[in-house]
Amino acid sequence: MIQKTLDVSELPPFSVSNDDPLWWGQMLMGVIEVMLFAIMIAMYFYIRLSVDMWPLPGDQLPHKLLPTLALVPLALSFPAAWVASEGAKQDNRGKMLAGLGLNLALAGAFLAMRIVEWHSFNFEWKADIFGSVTWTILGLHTADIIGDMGFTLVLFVIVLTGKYAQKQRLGVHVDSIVWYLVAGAWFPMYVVIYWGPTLVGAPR
Amino acid sequence: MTPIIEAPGETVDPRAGTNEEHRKKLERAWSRPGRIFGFFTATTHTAIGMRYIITAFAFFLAGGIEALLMRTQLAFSNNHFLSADRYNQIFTTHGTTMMFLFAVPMMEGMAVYLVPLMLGTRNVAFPRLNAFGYYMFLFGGLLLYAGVLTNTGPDVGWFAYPPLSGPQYSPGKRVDIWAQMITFTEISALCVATELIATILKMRAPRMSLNRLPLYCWSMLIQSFMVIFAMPAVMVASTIMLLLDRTVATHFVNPAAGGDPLLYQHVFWFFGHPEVYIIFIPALGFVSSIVEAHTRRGVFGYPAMVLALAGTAFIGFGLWVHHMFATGLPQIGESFFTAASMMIAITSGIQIFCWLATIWTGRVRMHTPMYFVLGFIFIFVMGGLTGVMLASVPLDWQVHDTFFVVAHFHYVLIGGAVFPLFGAFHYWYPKMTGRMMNETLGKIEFWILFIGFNMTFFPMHILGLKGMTRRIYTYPPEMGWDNANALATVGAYIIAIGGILFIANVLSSRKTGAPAGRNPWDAGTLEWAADSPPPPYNFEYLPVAAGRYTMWAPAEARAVVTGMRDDRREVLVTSIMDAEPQHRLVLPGSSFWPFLTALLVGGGFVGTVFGFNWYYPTAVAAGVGLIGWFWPKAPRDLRP
Amino acid sequence: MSGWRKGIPGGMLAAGVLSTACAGHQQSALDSAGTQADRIESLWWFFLAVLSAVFVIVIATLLVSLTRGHRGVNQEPLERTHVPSEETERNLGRTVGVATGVTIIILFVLLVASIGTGKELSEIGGKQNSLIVEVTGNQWWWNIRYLSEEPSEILTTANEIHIPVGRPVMIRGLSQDVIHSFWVPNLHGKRDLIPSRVTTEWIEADHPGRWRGQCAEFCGLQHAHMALWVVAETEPQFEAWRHAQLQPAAAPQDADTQRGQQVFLNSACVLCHTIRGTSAAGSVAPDLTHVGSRLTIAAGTLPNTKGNIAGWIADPQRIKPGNHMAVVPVKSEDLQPLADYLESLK
Amino acid sequence: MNRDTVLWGALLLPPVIWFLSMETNFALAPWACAFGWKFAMFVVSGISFALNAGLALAAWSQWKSLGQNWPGDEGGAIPRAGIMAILGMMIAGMACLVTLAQAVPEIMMGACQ
Repeated sequence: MIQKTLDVSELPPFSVSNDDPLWWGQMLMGVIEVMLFAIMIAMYFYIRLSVDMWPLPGDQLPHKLLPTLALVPLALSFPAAWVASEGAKQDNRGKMLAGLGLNLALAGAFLAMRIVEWHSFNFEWKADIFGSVTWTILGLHTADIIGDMGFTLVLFVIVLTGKYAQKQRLGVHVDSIVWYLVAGAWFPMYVVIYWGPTLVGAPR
Repeated sequence: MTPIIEAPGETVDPRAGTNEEHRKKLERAWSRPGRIFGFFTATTHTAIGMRYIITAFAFFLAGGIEALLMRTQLAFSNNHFLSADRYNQIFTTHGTTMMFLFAVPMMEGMAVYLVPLMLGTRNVAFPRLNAFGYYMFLFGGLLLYAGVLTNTGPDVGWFAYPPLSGPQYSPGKRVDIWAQMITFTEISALCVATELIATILKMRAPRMSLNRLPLYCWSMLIQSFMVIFAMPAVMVASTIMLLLDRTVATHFVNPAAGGDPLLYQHVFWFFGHPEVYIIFIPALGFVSSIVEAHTRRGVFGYPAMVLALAGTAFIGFGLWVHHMFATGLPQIGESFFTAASMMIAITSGIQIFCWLATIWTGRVRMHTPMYFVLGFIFIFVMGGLTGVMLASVPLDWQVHDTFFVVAHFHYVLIGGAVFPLFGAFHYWYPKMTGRMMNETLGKIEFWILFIGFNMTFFPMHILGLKGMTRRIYTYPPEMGWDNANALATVGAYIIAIGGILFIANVLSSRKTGAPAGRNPWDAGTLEWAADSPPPPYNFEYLPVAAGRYTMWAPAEARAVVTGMRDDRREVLVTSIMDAEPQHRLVLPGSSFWPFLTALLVGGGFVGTVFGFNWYYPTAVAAGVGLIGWFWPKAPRDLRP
Repeated sequence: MSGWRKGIPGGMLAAGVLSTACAGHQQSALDSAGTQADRIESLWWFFLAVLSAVFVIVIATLLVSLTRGHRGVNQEPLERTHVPSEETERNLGRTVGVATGVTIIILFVLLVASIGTGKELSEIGGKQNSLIVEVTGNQWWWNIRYLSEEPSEILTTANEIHIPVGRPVMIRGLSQDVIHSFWVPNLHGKRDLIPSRVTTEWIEADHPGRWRGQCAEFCGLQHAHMALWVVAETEPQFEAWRHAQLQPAAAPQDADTQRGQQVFLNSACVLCHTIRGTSAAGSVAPDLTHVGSRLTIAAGTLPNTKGNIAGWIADPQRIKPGNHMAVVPVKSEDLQPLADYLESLK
Repeated sequence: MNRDTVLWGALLLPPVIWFLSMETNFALAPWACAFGWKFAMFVVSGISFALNAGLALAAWSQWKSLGQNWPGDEGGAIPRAGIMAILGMMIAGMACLVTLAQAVPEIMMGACQ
């Protein structure tokens, strides 16, 4: 029996673009993270509404200066990630290296500022629910930042050593998607953690 | 859009092995190394899917044995067969096993096996992630049973309400093991959900536009999205709230420091209710597949069926408070959930009506899978109707946490998921093994299971109304519960006989069953275009969809894809909506890294049961594993 | 105390009463004995009638559909696929549409009925002359307090609630440890008792009787043995009971019970239990001031007989393994006087 | 807006809108009691209903422009868009129906029950 055929031999192998299933996979991983943070934020407000004083007596509000300054490198890392992903699409090694390197440096600066800031906190996670929920949100997000920095670093090394092909370029492209989501998720959480108590902190 | 190249140049005959050279090359590209070591490198979806199915079935048997132990204990009043402590461990393990180690992984395993075949592709989108997910599930299950066998089984119920499950009232490692087991299985579920969505959206056969997607694939697409939205909640509930409270003394559920036990219930049930639909929606896909093959027609009302699946999924996220009607929340707030819980019956109703319409106008063939579908309709409708009762706040106040609820959820879960699953086993067994299952034995199995099931669980409705609360290890003789309980226990043993017959059928048909050929049921979807059992590459030539039921389309309307390379693992990526070919994608080959990474991460997670600091080496180990996993290695990956 | 016990060995009678009261209806949602449970029961029968009709219709349709165009296993189909005519499909569409519409209407009717009942239930109670009973869940027994504005009228007992017929009673639910659930199905649905929260529920018995209730939320090892009794009496009987319960414990009348009291007061019992009128003032276990008047001991586990009390004290862990009552070493010759003494605390 | 955007919108937005409105109303329950004021709940439900009805209408107009057929499994973008439009209509309609059902307690019950 002879059948009609659809010849695909002319189609490109790999596509460094949003058409690749990997892009969807990373998007969905990002959705999982975002969902996790959304639940944490919902929890934060649920807890806030179930107590009379916020923060609970004995806790001081975290300082706002350093975390606000830390938003600057974080915001600048978006264009860096974008440069890397454009470089990946155009197969431009220089752009990829610049984007990935810059992204790493800015994320590192953000992380350093956050760790410095932690030393100024006067509430422990063991103290009460305010400490628990605040520290957990910060801890989860920091773990995400470190995780994605590790991913970026590995790609940086791969590109630097030249051991890359389409597949790794695709990796660079989707790495920026993850970074947009991980870094972008911080902005609402920043508002909740640092401004939330001021905005909704008055005793009921 | 990439242009489609349609050239009648090459002629192929996908039916017979005319192109021996082509098949040999494909075989070489898609096979894993054969040694013991090679066993752990498998990444083809049929291999991983089969491992999921077998492992989940083993846990199903373990859960079934636990059920028999419980029924034996409850057979009559003041029984001393099990101690209170043992009983509490067993019912918790039973619930946990059935939900996390049987139902969800089984549905995932079936999907991992079937979805790529139904889509006409060669593997899932992320084969190594798939293997990793399987090993995480396996290790999670082993962790739980390691606990059970060392008398460290969880004993706080499968939803582990704090403060009972908190550090103060459950010292020891029992609850930690439970909570970490959840972490394992949720990671596994998320892996499968991610890869299934990517596969269904991007790797369908050319021209399989959304209106041609088999209903089973729709159900898995929708179920996977539910997993993505629901599983993070259980991560927050078990891994964050419960485990952190237990290991590093946070106060999420400690009322003394501002925490709130009800918050745990909200978060847990925000996962827990959708979980029921995560189990149930794939089963609806099984039923649709079986019904269309056994009525010789497409399911009536395709758009309505898709709507019903999607509606079930989204309304499913608005029901969780109906597990909390007795906690004293504002009644007006609770009533929103009554309304949503009742509305979800509409979507179930639409499906039942559409199947009835299909059977009404089809040419029904009464094979074993169809028996299970009919049994499903009978049992599930009853379970659905008791669900409507439970949606009512006042009725729920009476029957909540009683055997009425136990009866209800076994009607919807066994009736709604296990009966279709057994139907699916009988239906796809020829595809998976190349041989038919024994029909006579199959029908005997069905009747034994059906009678045993109703005998076990119907009396529980009455027991619940007569005041028997759930999770009690014994009851006094004056309560008048003895007869119904004895009946239920006998029923449970009858179910066990049905299960044994099923296993016997599976094992004996493996050798003695009639050879099945490619399409023994003359069904319409693409998995029947592959050999039985499918070779590691599934299809010699990828099929092109010629409608919703390509196998029913006239031969002249059908086509196959040519021009795919056969010397490496290539699959075709198509567009989301209309499945126009976009590019060829090279999938990774066999790899030991998923197993190794799972071993490292899993070992770390087991460590965290003993202390929070284990998370740090776990993170490092995971990093090492992932770097090894993603590090570019094979030179053929580098070539364009 | 109540006349029905006089002259008959208490244990036998208690056992007898329990077994006759327990014809399988003393803890049933379908044998309502109060306003609230009655409303819920009516709603239940309404739901059952409507939904049973739906079930019968669906299954009948299924069975009829199987008789149409049915081919046996061995009959090969005449055609591989079967495409019904467009007219058939249109008719099917109409039928499925109508069935869905009817489903929606039925569900809205049930929804309105359910919410109507819920609304009525929340409007019963809160009337004048009501009684407030505070129920505190403990692993695995119930502490009962009758609240009053008058401190001297506040009454503490355990595992047994007496209520006057026809008077609304507010159950104020608290928990000492984990989540429990208060459920006396003949009177009302259940209400969780949650640490650091207060939940409330109104009950009202419409005839005298005794009903059993049980903890409905899994609360640990001995969840199965956490029951309580609700005794509904006429107003004078209730007042008599309440008055008697407010009194301090009766002084022992004979040498045997006096010895029992000494054993009690000189043992570790006093660390956990209170007997008002004596030096025993522990607060982590049931108040025993009038323990002899109760129907059962150990939260509904055993009928209240001398033998059972003695057996319970001798080895509580055998009867209710894992419960929080410590084994207090009592010499075997002291056991009988101790049980006699506790039994005498009417 | 191009057709596919509208079609995806009608498919994906109704569940989101409904979910947010339900959450808002659930969170409003204690406040409605404290202020003795159910009006806010009606507003939320009304907005949800209107938005979902609007999406149903948008999907319907797409369907109309596609020829108002009940498409089967024909190949090509038009029948596929037709099915998506029908699904959008039905999902938005379903969201309307659930919103309506959830308005029943708002109408029948007092704010503090």
